[in-house]
Amino acid sequence: MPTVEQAVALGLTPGEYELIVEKIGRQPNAVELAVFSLMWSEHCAYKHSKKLLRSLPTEGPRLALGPGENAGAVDVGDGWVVAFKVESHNHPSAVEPFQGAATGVGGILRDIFAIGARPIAILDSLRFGEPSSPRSRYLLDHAVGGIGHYGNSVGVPTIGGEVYFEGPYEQNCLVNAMALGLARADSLIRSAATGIGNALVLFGASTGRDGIGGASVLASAELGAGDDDKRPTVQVGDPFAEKKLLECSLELLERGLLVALQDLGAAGLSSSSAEMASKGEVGLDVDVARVPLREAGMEPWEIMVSESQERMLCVVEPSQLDELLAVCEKWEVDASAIGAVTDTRALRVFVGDEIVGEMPVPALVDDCPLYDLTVEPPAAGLYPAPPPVLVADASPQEVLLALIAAPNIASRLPLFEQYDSLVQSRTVRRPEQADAAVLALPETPRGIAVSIDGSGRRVACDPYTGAIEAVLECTANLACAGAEPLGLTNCLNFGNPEKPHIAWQLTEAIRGLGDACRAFDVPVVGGNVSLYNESSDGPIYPTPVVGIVGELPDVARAGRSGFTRAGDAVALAGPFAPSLPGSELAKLRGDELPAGLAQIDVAAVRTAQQAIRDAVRAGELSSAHDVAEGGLLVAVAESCLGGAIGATIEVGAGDELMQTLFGESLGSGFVVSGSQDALRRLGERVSLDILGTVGGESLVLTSSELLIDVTLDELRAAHGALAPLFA
Amino acid sequence: MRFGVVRFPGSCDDVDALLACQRVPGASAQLLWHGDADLHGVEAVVIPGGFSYGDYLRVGAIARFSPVMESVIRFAEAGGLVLGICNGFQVLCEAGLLPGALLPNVNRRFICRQVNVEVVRARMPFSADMADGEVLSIPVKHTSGRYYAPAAVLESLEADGQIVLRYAHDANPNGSSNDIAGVTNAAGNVFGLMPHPEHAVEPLSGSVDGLKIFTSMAHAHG
Amino acid sequence: MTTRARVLVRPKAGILDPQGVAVERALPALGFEGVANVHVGRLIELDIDEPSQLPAICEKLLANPLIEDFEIVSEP
Amino acid sequence: MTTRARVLVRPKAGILDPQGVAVERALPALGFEGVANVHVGRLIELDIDEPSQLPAICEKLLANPLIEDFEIVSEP
Ligand SMILES: Nc1ncnc2c1ncn2[C@@H]1O[C@H](COP(=O)(O)OP(=O)(O)O)[C@@H](O)[C@H]1O
Ligand SMILES: [Mg+2]
Repeated sequence: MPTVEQAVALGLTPGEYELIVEKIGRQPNAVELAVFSLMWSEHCAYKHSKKLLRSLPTEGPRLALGPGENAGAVDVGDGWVVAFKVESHNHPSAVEPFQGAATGVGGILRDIFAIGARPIAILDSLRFGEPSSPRSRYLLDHAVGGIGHYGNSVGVPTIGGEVYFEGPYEQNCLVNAMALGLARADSLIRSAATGIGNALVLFGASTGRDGIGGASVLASAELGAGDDDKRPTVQVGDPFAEKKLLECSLELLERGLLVALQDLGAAGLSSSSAEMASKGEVGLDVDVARVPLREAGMEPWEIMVSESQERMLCVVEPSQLDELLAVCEKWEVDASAIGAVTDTRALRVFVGDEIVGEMPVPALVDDCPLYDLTVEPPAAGLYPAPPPVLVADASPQEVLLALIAAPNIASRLPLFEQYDSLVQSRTVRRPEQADAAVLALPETPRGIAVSIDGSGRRVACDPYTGAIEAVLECTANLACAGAEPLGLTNCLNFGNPEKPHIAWQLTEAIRGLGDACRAFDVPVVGGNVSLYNESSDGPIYPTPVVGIVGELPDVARAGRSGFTRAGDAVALAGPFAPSLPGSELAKLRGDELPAGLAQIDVAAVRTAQQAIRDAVRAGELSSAHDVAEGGLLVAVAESCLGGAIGATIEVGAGDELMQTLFGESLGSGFVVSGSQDALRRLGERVSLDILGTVGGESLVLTSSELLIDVTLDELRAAHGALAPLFA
Repeated sequence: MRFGVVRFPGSCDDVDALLACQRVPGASAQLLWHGDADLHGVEAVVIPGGFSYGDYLRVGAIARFSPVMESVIRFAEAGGLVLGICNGFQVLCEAGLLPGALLPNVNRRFICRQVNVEVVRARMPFSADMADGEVLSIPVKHTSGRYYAPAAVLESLEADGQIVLRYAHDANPNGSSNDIAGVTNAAGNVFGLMPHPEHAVEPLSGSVDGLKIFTSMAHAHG
Repeated sequence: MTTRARVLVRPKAGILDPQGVAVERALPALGFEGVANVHVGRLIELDIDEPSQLPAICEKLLANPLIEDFEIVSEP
Repeated sequence: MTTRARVLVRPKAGILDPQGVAVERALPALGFEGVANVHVGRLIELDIDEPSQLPAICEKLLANPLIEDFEIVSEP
């Protein structure tokens, strides 16, 4: 029998161990303890976040599938739903960035097709230390390579994403991946195992020792010295196997052969079988002797917790088993019946006829204790001021060029060119064409738009307002494309929640997220939590990443972020109240993070975004681009670069000049261009200042005197600052 | 015109190619399963893009041995029109239906980019609807697209007019010899190219230049 | 003095080798039976002034020690 | 009887090998000087019942003779 000490080494507390003994009425054996330790890990049980997550709104008129299944989904009309979810693969990526990021993509794709949706898009959300650090460059290069390798090979376009570079991610990078899928509403499949006597079939890759201990060790422990001994657990992805698995799963579904379907993710067979049994309120018998193995001599507990990739589990009626196996054979996917649905409400593990573990399913899935957090706002700043890279008295032109070249603002083209954004022939707006990616839907003029956003530094300044800003920036991106938000997914990347200051960040951020969602009537359809993102240097910036899917009535009118027509008027629209503290310029100057951001009138922002969206949908605007990092002038410069055309603008003089030009308030300001008449009509619905005119080969700014005159070529050169990282 | 689009395990742009073929007026298109040697009477074969067999070992190396390829080889030898796009181009080179080979891009990375390609030789079966010197905007997306052939082969390709498409000035994304983007066999009935014409057939995508390759095939077939 | 050296990099035992699996699956279709345990790795050949540096180069650059083993072989 | 065999596949001389170039370029930054003529190829290891088939397997599948040379080495 394993000891309490071993249970603790597996990540359980002594109290949790006692509770397990109580629940099963005896001491757990090795198989049972391995399974419990994973099912009761932070990763599977959400024991430090579940209570908080319950405060998020999960109802909405267009909701098709809420949190709880492998992915959530929204109704996009004509009987179609779009499923989506974002998930973290931070710690595996810190250990082995190429495979970590690749398997992160593989995992989120399986969540999508596990509910019967065909994956149609991937987005990535990345955080690294400053690119001046060789380690950050290595992580960036390999994570991007891994995402591209997997997504490109499986034939799902990667249509968007985001990347930020900040010191606090130096030792703990973030790699979050989001996927979208398309399905007929009536053909979604659930993961609930039902039908006593039905067969349980494992199909896909064989099982090896990959990721053994991964879920409890890699996903829930702080990284630090001695990481090397965690390394043999690295999982390697095989996108070719995933592609076959995907096509095979969808064909099984189409032929009506599946009673239930579930992917194998963290904690492998343990969590997938326990979840299926729990949802169906049944028991499951699993014979590990029938699991195809890649390595000799694997122990039963190893088979139960292996995180080998590219595997699925399904329930099938015995009479249909042969047909199911034939479809798997056609796709060259190995499949084997490994067990059966029972009425025992227990997960029973067998080796042949011998029973080697028996655990009540409710104990595994529902009985892990949920903890209240001890919350305390920090008395002083948690994060050091960033190192200054720009002198305080730099001229507006110097500031503009420095910002345009700053790692957080420079063009992401060297990243997204490594991703296939076109496969599947739905892409209407690719990266850098619009603020949100836009996909056409089948057999209709309608389409969807999607964006993923979240600035950890802003959240570090003010977790409540920063989280609201993440939502607003995302909805602003959708508005610029002409899309109305339908549903939201999120990934909460935070430090150790057992520390009161981190607990405060988490609590405040979730409160902000919930308030923003309610203000926008957008339900949270699902998400993911990644805690303990800390290193010896301290915690990461608190980083809630928000992904929103919206709809457009007419994809042919999807918005563009770049100016398109010489002679158009340029305006700033929206209740934009820029401020410098916490801005990208403040970072370049090396300013301390402020304790708090300016409050936002969310209702006013929503009204403004609706006006922008309506104007885009009506075809009134030539371009629309939200004012984000770097402020107004950076947004104007981005619109120039996006359309390869200059602009001449004028702003009022005054003491506040730098704040006007470079101050930030995410999601509330928009740089729009169009005819004078169109902008006047927009001005009737939202506050709007005409700034100048589109045209020429330069960006020219005057404010009583000539302040800026830079050519497009100069801007383009500065904006290309990330290219050398991928030379 | 009845197009057949081959589907290997790991094909990704098969449905895209199918949809592109179906845009050709009067044409129909169907998928051809790799394990089925029967071409089901199609009048032209498209080997689509993707990562057949994961592109493991060497791009296109494993796919060329599938049952359907045996039939495609016979079909090509009998004069049938065969178009290979990206991974399909790689497969046709490996199968010996086209000269040369495709090597890893000079920058070793996957590149997804809209590029300009110049029509070097119009009025061929795959360029019937184009004019010499015309510039087409078509995306590339690949990791191994650097066309290579020994110097003597390159010379004869140039001399015999087998080079149909070249990357426009400064647009060579991968280091291909002589900026070659697409070549035919000596008989002119087998054509391989790295750019993806099936991703330039819909106005919403920004370009419809790629459709000309599919309509050319239909016209050449008569 | 320069030495020509050869480094073999192979997937670590137990680590998934998708390429090896794909090759093994393909061979019967080509009419070759009786081939098993196929593994695909990398071969690196180079000229080096100080061969004593080679193990360090392998660990830092040529192989990924998390998922790969390397072997340095001297030229015949 | 099964034989373990090793096949080395290398890019043909004269054809640009970007991987080799990349390795060569990366080394000085890691503090390793004096490395040149780096080439990256493939290593294939397999168990084979009839080793006499190996040359044919190499020519048909494991190497592309237009761009690659192969070498069959017996196990030590
Ligand atoms: N990591 C990434 N992967 C893929 N696309 C990215 C990534 N980062 C940024 N992009 C794309 O680059 C464009 C500009 O990114 P960004 O400046 O972050 O936009 P925004 O500020 O509007 O969110 C967008 O189209 C975005 O989807
Ligand atoms: Mg934006």
